[in-house]
Amino acid sequence: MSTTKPTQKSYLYFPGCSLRATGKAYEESMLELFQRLEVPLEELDDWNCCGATSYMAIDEDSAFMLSARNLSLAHQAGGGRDLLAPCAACYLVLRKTQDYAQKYPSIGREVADSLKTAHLPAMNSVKVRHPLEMLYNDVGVEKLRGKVARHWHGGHIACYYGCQTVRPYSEVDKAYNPTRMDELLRAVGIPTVDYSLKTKCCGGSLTGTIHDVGIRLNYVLLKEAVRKGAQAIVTICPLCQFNLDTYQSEISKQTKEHFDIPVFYLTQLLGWAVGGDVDKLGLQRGVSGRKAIKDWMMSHEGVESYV
Amino acid sequence: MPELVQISSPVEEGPFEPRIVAFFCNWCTYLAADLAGTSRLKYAPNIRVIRVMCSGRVDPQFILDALAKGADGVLIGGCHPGDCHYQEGNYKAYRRVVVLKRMLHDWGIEEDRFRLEWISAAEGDKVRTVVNDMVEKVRALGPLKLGVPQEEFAEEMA
Amino acid sequence: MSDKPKVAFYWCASCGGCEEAVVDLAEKILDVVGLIDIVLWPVAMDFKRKDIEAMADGSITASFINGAIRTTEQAEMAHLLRRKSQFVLAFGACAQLGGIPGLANFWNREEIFQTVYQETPTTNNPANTRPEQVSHDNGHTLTLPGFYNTVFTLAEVIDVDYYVPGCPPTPKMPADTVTTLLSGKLPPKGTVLAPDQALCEECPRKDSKPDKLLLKEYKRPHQVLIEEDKCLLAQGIICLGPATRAGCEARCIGGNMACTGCFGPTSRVLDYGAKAMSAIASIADSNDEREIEKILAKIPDPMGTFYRYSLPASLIPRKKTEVKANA
Amino acid sequence: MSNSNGTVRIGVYICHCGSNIGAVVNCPAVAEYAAGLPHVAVSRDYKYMCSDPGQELIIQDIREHKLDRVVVASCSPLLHEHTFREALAHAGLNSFFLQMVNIREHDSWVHSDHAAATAKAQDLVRAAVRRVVLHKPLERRQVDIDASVLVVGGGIAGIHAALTLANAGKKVYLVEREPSIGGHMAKFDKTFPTMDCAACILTPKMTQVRSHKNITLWTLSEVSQVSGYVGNYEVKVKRWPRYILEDACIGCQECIEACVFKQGKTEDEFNEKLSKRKPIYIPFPQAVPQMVLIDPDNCIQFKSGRCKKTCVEACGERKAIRFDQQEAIETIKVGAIILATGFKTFDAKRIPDYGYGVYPNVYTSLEVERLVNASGPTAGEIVLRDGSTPKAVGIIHCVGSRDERTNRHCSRVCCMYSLKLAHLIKEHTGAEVFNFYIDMRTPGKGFEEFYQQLLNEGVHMVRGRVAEVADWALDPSEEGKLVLRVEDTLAGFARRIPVDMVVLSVGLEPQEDADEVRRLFNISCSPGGFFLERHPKLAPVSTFTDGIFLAGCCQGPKDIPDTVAQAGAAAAEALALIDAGHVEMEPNTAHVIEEECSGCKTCLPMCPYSAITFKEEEHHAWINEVLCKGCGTCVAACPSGSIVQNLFEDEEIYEEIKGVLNYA
Repeated sequence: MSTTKPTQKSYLYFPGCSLRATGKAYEESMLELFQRLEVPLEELDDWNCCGATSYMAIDEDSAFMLSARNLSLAHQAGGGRDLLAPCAACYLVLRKTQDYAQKYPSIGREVADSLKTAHLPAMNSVKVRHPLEMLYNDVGVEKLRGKVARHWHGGHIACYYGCQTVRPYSEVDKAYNPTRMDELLRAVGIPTVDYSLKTKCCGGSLTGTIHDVGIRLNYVLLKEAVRKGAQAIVTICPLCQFNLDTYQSEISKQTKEHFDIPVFYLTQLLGWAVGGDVDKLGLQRGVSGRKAIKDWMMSHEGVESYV
Repeated sequence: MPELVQISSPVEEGPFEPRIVAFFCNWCTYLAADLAGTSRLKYAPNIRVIRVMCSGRVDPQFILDALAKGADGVLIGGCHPGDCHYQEGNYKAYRRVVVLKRMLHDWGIEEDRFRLEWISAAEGDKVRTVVNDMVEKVRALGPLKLGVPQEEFAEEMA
Repeated sequence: MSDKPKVAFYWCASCGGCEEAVVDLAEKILDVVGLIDIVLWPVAMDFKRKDIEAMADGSITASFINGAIRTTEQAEMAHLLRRKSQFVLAFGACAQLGGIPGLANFWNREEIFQTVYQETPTTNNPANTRPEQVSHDNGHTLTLPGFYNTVFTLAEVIDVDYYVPGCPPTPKMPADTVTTLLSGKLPPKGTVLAPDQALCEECPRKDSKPDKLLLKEYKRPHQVLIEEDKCLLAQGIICLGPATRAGCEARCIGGNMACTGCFGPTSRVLDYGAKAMSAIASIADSNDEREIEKILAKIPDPMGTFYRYSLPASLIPRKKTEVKANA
Repeated sequence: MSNSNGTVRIGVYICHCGSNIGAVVNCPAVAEYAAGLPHVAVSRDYKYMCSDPGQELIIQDIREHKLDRVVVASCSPLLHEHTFREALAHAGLNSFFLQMVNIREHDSWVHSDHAAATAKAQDLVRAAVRRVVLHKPLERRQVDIDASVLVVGGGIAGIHAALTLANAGKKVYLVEREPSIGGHMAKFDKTFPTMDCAACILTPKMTQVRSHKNITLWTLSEVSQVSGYVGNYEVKVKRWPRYILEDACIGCQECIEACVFKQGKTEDEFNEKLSKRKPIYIPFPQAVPQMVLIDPDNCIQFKSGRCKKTCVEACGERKAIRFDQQEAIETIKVGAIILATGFKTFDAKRIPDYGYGVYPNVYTSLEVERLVNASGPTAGEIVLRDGSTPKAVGIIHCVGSRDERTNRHCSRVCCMYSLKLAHLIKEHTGAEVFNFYIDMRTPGKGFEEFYQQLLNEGVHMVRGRVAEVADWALDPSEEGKLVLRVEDTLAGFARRIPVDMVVLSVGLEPQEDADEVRRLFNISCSPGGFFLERHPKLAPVSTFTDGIFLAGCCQGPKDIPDTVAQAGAAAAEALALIDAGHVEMEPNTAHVIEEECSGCKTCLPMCPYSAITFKEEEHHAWINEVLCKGCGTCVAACPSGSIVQNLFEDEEIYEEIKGVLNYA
């Protein structure tokens, strides 16, 4: 148990582009949460684009190089610290780069050479982590339970895991039926519903390219969440959060069904539960379910009702 | 006086074609090679298989002899650890190979020229990949040419 | 000169130990001399090359040549003696197998000169002077033997009739050899004049060897207090007796030293080092790949251990020149 | 007989194998090349060397041209070496003066470059020619055969094989690890396509096994060790305690009634955990032996030692219940072994998309077999876990078959048993039944007719692999249902089909412990893990280990008729073997040249069969050729080159090396 450890293990933090833009709330809430949990975090110095999705699709080699540079920097940063990548896309690309470099000698050689020419050390020693898995394994359910500072008055939550954190690498959670978010939330007294679409597609960047398809996919996710009795959705990926949150009004117009539910980041809910400063959880950035967020989390009673 | 290596195989004409001598055990790797055949898997024609009952039969002298007589590489195929038809023959083979590899290194013979692979009767495809991979690596290394002392002798003694 | 059979002794690349074997005949040498005339023996008698050249071809009954072939001069003498002799005997491990000098085949001429004439700490040779086969100094011409890139066994240079193994051969062997030659009852050409069985046959410790001997650890002599009458392999010491031809009366074993293989292989073995290694490595006591590697890593310098006397006679007589890095 | 003294006369024969070799390797060129090699007196190429005329050709040449060595370049020696050795023998030549060259599996079938393939053939032939010169005349050793047979596994395959052998008057040991024989077949209700009741045809055979005087039946038993060789296997069988005295129990089952547990608390394995049983129980009504057993993990007496033992009271005078029964080891000697260890069904949890173990109303086909079975947990009623009757049922084919992610192979029986289940479900419940298939495979007698019949019965056939089984609904019609999402590849669009019950037609896989079993019996596996037969066509029930035969699904998925046929074949092979009374051993054993051996003992620890002993008086090693299996490991280790292996002598291999390297 991490709690029995004399000194809390510290981590390197790789923000990536999203957590500085659309996913700002993710970063804010995570930093607040980790501060409450006394988890030391240091931002990776001089980090660059992770090389994710589109890049990987257009020019795989460069994507690997970009990703490799980050890993190498993390290695250089020393302390044998793990690299924490909250954005699902960053996490996957970093993880994939390590994996492919090992599986396919050709890629491994290219990556190694490019690092050499850049006078950078090898990368494979660094362990890439995702906050969900890190919270579950290193912090642990029990510690979180012990840290609870607020009562949840809000509604049931549908935990939506998306695709990139659980497939193809199932280190963050089980590939098809992940449950760790549910376990963590229930531990801090936030009820979750059994949500069978938890790993189905959120449309990813389709909402931007083939809009109708993207919208349709999000509609299915929202409809089923509501049907299962959820009054909010929680995510661990900036893109999932963005898709599910931003298009609710548009979907409502198209389908004549009314959707207006909050779409949280896991770190927002946990941060709130352990008594995090509500102004530092990025709650104000949510587009949908504003009223629910206010009632549940920002209203006087909600905030002040300490355990 | 040792005989001189003379090469006249048709495979030799044109660009360098590696010549790999392989010792396959009767029960696993030879069967795997047969399976590769019945599955019509295509692989490099540079390999010449000599059948032995067990990889444990392979005397290190065979390997040196093959290299000395003009092979550019030698491949031994045996059953996976625990699978030997004779219970332990493949381990005996492994014990010799471990030391032989150090010796070949001292002789200045590149490690890619000598390989021991565990290939079960079910792994026809592994025969293909291993042979192709080895042939390519040896091709990259070029001919082994161990005839040196004799040729040199011929010239120096003249 | 009498009409006693004529015998020549000559040394090539060797340490002189083989000469000792002859000298060790001690008073017996007189009996030998009683039977033969020695026409050449640089280490003990003052005959010159021209004396031999003056002799009729085939007029020498037997030439005992020890040492490996390292220089052109040695090769020339070998050819000369071959021409003049009925029998040529490769005398001792160096002539038969290349011997200790043969280990030089891990380097080529250039590397050797580099070390000897430049790199050794005691060398002071700013002008980078190297021995030259022909050099001129105010009108005078000096010639030196050529230095081969590779050490050869005698049989690689000339046709050899018989082999007398050993580093050195035991004192009784030259005497026995001479008697055999004179007896007229000649073994087939190419025979090694020693029993065609491995040393264990005549080893005094033979019976102390357990039936199923496997080793968890290979030890070096300085790591153990070696018991006087117990099989050395059984004590973990690498003893090459099982792979080495008998005939030495197990003298090293008698001195509580492991056999290092100077008598070379039996007639059935093509490559001494490979066979010896096979036997020694095969008794590593494990069926786990990692553990096997750990156990065998304890064998120091396999080449030096298994090819101490026989590299030039092995299937791969010298290091491969110019090595490519692995792709 | 002449030897390598130059008087050798070799005949070389290059086989075209129709076009199998001829189309790639230039056989005439190879034959012409061989003709020029030293010692070669005759060199020919021929369409089919293994055919009678082909062999006749060799025999004629041996007689006319006084050949004393023969080289045949054709297929793998593992296929036809025996054939050609016989040919030599016919011509009065020692059959070991033959050397085969594999230019089919190792050449024409794996290379497309004709020139290179031909060159390779020449190299290999040259090697064989050099080698065969040194061959020595050898004789096969004869060993007596123990006339009894061990059959491992008591499913329909094992049962049929055992009965066939026993009826032929052979002693048979039938070893089954379950408490009863019957295997998977005993779990089925009906059998396709004839729909006759499985129990009705199986039970009589099971009881015959029990009563047959030539069969020793050991249930709750497992083979733990196998040593020896063809004709003379020594087998150790571990027998777990049943805690019942077999001779005393009459199968009245009063003890079960009397058990302190009023009803069962333990999941019933035979009913696929769809019902509960007591700690003292009988696996199923028709079980053989008709006898109860106690499961110590759940019996109070074993757990606490403080049970009222009402079962013992009920048994009364018979005193059949023995809590102190111990595990026992039986050692038997047999001449042949038949492996009929069967299969296991695919674990549907491995495909999470189908929700097995997540949604209660997703069943495996085997579970449904039990549901429809009159003696099953619901007495033949097809009902959901909540007791209701399904109105719509979806049957998904190829679950764990023909799938890159799980098993590549087709399990052969799923199409047909899915149709059978469709028929039974419709019959029992009148539900709408949807079959989701990739391809319909009905290649057996009466199969296609059965398929047509089902179509007429109005079973829906949807061609497409189901993407997922889920509980999420898009419209009211889907509420509370399981929705199958599938691309209907005939209709050409994606469908959502709501049903009440999903049946996963799970494929057949090798047994969990197939790998240990294979090592135990020293045989090989095919890709995919089923046991490897000696030849897919010519020796489908033999293995590469002489005297060990295969029957049933342990060799690969097959239906009951095929299994029974194969079991009969295996029994016949075993009979043929042991009725010969003796077996001929390959002479490729090793021997020590006594006068050369120095007695260094290096070889002794090399032999896993302890065939090598040290003769103290003569001071040298000696190899017992009966125990020697001919691996040659000791030969490679012998430091003074004093051990020789027949057919694999050092010199012979050196010649082969020279040969393949085209060494002058």
